[in-house]
Amino acid sequence: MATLLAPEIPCPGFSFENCQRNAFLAQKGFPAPKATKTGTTIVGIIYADGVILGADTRATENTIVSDKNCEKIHYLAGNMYCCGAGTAADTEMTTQTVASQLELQRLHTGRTVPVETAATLLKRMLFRYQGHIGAALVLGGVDRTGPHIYCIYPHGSVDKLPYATMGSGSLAAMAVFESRWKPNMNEEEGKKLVRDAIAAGIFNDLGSGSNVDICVIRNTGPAQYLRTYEEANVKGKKQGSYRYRIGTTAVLKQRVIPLQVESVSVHHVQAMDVDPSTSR
Amino acid sequence: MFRNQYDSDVTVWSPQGRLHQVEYAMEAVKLGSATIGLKNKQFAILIALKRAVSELSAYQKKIIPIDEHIGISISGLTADARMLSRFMRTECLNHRYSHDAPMPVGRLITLVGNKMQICTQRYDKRPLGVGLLVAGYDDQGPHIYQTCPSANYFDCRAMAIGARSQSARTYLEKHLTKFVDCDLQELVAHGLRALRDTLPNEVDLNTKNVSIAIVGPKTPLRIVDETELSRFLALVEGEERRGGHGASASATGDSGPPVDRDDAGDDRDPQVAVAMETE
Amino acid sequence: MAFMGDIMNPAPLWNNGPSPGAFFNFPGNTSVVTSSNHSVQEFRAHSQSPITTTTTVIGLKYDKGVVIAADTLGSYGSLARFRDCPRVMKVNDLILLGSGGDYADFQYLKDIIEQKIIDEQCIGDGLQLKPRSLHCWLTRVLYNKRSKMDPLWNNYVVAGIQDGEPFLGTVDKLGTAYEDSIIATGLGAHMATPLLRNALQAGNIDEQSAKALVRKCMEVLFYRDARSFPRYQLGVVTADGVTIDDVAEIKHDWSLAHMIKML
Amino acid sequence: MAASIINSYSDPSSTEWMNAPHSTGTSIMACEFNGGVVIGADSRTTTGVYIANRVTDKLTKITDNIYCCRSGSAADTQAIADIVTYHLNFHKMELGEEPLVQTAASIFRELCYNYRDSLMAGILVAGWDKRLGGQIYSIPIGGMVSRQAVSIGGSGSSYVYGYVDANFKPNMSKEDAVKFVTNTLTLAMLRDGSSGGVVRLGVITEAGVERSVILGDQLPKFYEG
Amino acid sequence: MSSIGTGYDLSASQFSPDGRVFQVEYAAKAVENSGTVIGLRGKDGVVFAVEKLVTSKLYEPGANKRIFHVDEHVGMAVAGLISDARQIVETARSEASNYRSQYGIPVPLKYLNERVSMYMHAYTLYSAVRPYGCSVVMGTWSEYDGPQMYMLDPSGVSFSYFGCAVGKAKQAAKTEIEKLKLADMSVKDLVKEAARIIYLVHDELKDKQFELELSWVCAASRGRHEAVSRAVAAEAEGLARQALADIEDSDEGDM
Amino acid sequence: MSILAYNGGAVVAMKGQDCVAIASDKRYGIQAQTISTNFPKVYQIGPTLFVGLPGLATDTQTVFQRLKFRMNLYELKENRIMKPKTFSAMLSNLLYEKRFGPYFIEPVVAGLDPYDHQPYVCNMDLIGCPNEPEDFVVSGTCTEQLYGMCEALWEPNLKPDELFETISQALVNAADRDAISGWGAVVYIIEKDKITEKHVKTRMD
Repeated sequence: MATLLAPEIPCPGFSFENCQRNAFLAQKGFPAPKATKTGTTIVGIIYADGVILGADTRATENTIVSDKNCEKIHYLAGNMYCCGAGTAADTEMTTQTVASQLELQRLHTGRTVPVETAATLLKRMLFRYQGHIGAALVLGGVDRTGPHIYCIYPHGSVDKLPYATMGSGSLAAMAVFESRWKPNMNEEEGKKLVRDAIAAGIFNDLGSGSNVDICVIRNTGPAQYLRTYEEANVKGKKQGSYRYRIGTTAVLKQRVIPLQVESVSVHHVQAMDVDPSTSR
Repeated sequence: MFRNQYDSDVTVWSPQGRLHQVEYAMEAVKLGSATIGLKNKQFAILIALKRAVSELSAYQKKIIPIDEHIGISISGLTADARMLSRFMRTECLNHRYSHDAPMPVGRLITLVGNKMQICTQRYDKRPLGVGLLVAGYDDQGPHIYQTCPSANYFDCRAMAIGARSQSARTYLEKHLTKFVDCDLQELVAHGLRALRDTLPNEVDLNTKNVSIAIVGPKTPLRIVDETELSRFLALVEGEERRGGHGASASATGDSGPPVDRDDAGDDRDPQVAVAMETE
Repeated sequence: MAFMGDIMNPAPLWNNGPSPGAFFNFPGNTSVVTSSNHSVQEFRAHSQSPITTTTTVIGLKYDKGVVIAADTLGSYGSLARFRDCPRVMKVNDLILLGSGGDYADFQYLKDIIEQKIIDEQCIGDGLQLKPRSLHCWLTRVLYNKRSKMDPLWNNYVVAGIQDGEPFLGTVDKLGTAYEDSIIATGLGAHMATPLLRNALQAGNIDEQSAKALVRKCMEVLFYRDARSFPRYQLGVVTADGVTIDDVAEIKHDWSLAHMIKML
Repeated sequence: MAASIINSYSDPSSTEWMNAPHSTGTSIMACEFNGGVVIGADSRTTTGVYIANRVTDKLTKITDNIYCCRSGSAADTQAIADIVTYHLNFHKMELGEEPLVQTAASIFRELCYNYRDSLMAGILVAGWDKRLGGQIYSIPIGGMVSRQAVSIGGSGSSYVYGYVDANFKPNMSKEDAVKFVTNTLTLAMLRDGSSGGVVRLGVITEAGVERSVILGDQLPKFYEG
Repeated sequence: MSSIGTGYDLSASQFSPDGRVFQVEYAAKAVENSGTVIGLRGKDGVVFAVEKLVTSKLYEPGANKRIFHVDEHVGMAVAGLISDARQIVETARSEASNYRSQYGIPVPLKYLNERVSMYMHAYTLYSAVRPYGCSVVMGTWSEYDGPQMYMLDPSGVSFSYFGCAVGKAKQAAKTEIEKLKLADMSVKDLVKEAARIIYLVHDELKDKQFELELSWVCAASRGRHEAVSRAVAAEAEGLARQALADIEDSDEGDM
Repeated sequence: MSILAYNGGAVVAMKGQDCVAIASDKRYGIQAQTISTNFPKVYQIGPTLFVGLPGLATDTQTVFQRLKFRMNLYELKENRIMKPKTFSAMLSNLLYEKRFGPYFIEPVVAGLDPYDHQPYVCNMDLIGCPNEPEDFVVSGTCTEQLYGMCEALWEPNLKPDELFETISQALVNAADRDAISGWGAVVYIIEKDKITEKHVKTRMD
């Protein structure tokens, strides 16, 4: 029994056990469906005191909006965040994986991990999968060498720039940057610029939409994640209600399973002392 | 019956340089009932006298709408007119389809003229025996055009064609200068007076035998309905009719075959002799 | 010249010379050279792709007129082959026309439009082709061509004054047409449109700011469009008529390059 | 060529720039002179017709005295350069002295040849070592290697072979070599839509590297008819 | 005209026993009946003048023109049946248009003239059609070729002219034209002469009203054919009336 | 045709006030042929935790088995009940592991947090990208219709009874316009003290 169960214990890395079956199905005329893409506008800039990242919040499955308010700015470490465009699951998992590696690295070295390290980890990972992991990333963060913005493409190439855009709305956003970005902007100017770049994507690119998320990472002090910095599109308030009268639905049979409610008391335990550098 | 050896065919020139077949076709116009076109600064109108073929028949339609901005009234062979109106309608539609704009009136007339000319030069065709008065409105304002079987056409300030139309023309010429600045009501009244001059004494204008079409700025071509028509007719009702000299004079003009008249008087129909006058 | 077919319907390249009687086309006769005569045409290969291409055209309506701009590069694939391909043309005193896409197709249609204007001048009735009419006509022509599976590989932008009001419209190679107060084709549709829309939302635009805005767009496109070129034409049409400025040079700023740390 | 023409325009509203591989359709160059080598590159990175990066640095440091100029897939060339850098620095520690340019070229060649089916990389390795002075090794797609006194690469190079052949002279002065490289790259950038932006230069001599940039609006002027 | 009425004059495809094609001659007769048209070729351009007879007051003044544009650079004045003439104008325009579309340059008048002549001539060959009842005068001016002018007859014959006249009073007009030193004259003077001649030859007894149409194609108009500007035309017409009055005065004086 | 629509089926879950509901149709077919009308795609996997696995039926069952296994292992190791959010993460990882050879299911998770009784809904694409909205999630062959129904019908703070009507009507009416789902439906209303299972009458064609 143990031998039967052993393979069920998850082993790290990808599993390819369904590939043969799926290839067979594809051959029979059932191609693998497409995964959720984040059409996306994501941007990052360097400003006087650090970096600002921005993202829209629409996720699409073909033309269907599958998530109206998804999070595209992912946490990597206290001093860096990463915006993701492309296949949603890939950006999610890639950043999660790298975030944990960075945390381990931080614990291992006891230092703030440089942004360069994250960029290297990401590009190595993406290059290894030769573009099959569809993650296009804008990585932004600060370390002791200053603020950094990296643009990481699905095939594993990296550009290091003062301002970067990615995703289907990248052209619209870049147009805003190219016409208005200048070095050493203050935070307000920076946020306004990022907001406008994302808005350009939201309003001009159909793959991008909903709200503007912004994350400000200052050279000093903690990262400030401004989830829903601006609700660019508000749904009209419902004037009426389509509430059905109780009893509308014809029920054939019914069963009630009562649950034993246990009273649970929660004791808060003092959190372990963690290196304060994480909170940068 | 006038006859010579040079009038058998449209492809034959007479030694005087005339085309008798074309001239005969011009006569056909005079067989139709009279119709009048005139304009002021804004509007172009057509007024036509309708005839009933017999007591049992309805009054023949004289005014044919071509497009929102163009209408024609006809005198002569109705069947030929239908062919032309169909052509004009097609051209107007095509122009709207390809240019999203109404066909300029003058350009339509040019096309009609060129189409009609072909029939005056070929052995296997005959000239179209119909004259048209075209009222239209375009960017350059209102227009009245006259077309002839000779394929000639004229940009007019006012015009009358058809049976006994000389009297009407006399009226129009007399009042020509007033048209430009008068309002629509007066314009129609002038037209109706001119038309009445073509009538024999025992006949008068009524809602059955008169047809009016109006076109102008922001006024798509409309053929006036009976209520409005009677309002217009009321404008000239009771006025004293001018002497019927026109009526009697042209009575000869529209009956019987054309004679080679030495028409020098004021009282003649417009120059029809194709070869003689070529304007 | 009927033996060579007309411009919309060329005769086969060689048809053993002129056929007897084909020198004249008597009116009323159907033309001796009709397309049904050249069966060769049925099997003609149609152009499936543009060859010498031009990129973005930008058009912007402002309170009293329309500005239109396009660079002058004719690309041959990625080769920047022809650097003097003007593609903003004056049609008449009311209309400017800009074209992006295959340059040969543009030249072909340009000739036809110019002849159309000459024809109109010959009529001499003082009427001028108006932008909406040209826009409509282009739509018909392009849709017709694409229905023959032989599209004219262009995007056209028609700018003009229609009955005193500014007019701006576009047609693509499929005959899809629309009017808007801002239009950008090619990569400009992705990059210039957002900038133009933003500026438009900010309020009324006068001629000076319209020109400045279009210049800014040309600059951004020069930075980001791999088929762009720093020399461009800028045309303005107002009620006073049509002007096309001399070919101007985009001012570009590359100070950014110094900010990239080089190892 | 035909295929790329289609892609470049077939559908202006298409989003091919979203999916097209990220590549440096490039103009790169290296040229020997009497004291070392001059390397140069344009700064354009394209995906389709969209310029994803207009100020790219395609001159990548391998050791203090060895650089490479990259053309082809950005991801592939960056990865190769990373690997070679790692190798060579390790080797340098083993040797206790600066590695030879030839050694660097060999590693590049090895990688490019072994993975020739999965890589798209055309690389110029240039540098200075005390054994042979300034040297240039060209490693085109396919993984061959050849030492050249002057070498050009990338999509823009096809437009300037004639210019290079006509104007290269052995043992030029540094100034002449820099001028020559600048002119060549400018000419290539003017003709190749996939190249453009600024000219990035590096002069590698015994003393190390000296980097500079000539901005897009300060490039030499040529006939532009 | 001895053969008139013998039956050999009924078809364009028939010769008379004395070797004439009467139908063509009869067609030319139609031209003789129309208002006079003159064309003058000076050193720097060509001037057209037309005596347009107005047969009804009801016609729009200035409309129903007899001078046409064939292309930007070619003008055409017509005499004879106007409806026939319009067909010739159309033909000439399409020839000019085809030439431009195939060769990319404006059609040379020499070539255009040949094409239109051939076209008119074709209508003198068959019994199924009749010859055109019109004559046309075409003119142009260009930097390289200078002024050129041709007149085409219903027979399809055409010649190049320095000065030509056709219509009712062509003889009188020709006499007047022959007095001029055309090759040395500029269009500015020619316009005045043209107006004078038309006024002179107009027969007030037969035709009451007429309008004078004037156009030119010359160096001053940059090789474009255009109506003579209102001011210049008015001046020319004023001078013409003056000249006419002077003659009448002197005539009376003579009497 | 998409393999996801091979067997047909639809699942929807909604948040209410202190309650959540999850519903699924009961059809099992092979393309247009209906095999069974008693094949719910929703499974109870914890006391107040349900998962819906519409998609290819074989993967529905396989994934459920694997989830159950991992769930048991977790509870054995940790000796506590799994929170819905944790469960989602586990499911997401399970699916992403097969990134390059995925299971053909797009799961829906619905439940109450066993500790603070907060409602939770989540859906994923077939490679495990989680989506945790504030209102409702849908999945299966009539996603388009369900999105439309839910956007119109759902409103905040629905009581369990109201939630039942809303979710039932959304599913029933959406499935009416989908040929390969329907044939009966089952709805679970999850409250902290009870779970109500209701089988709803639908068209059977």
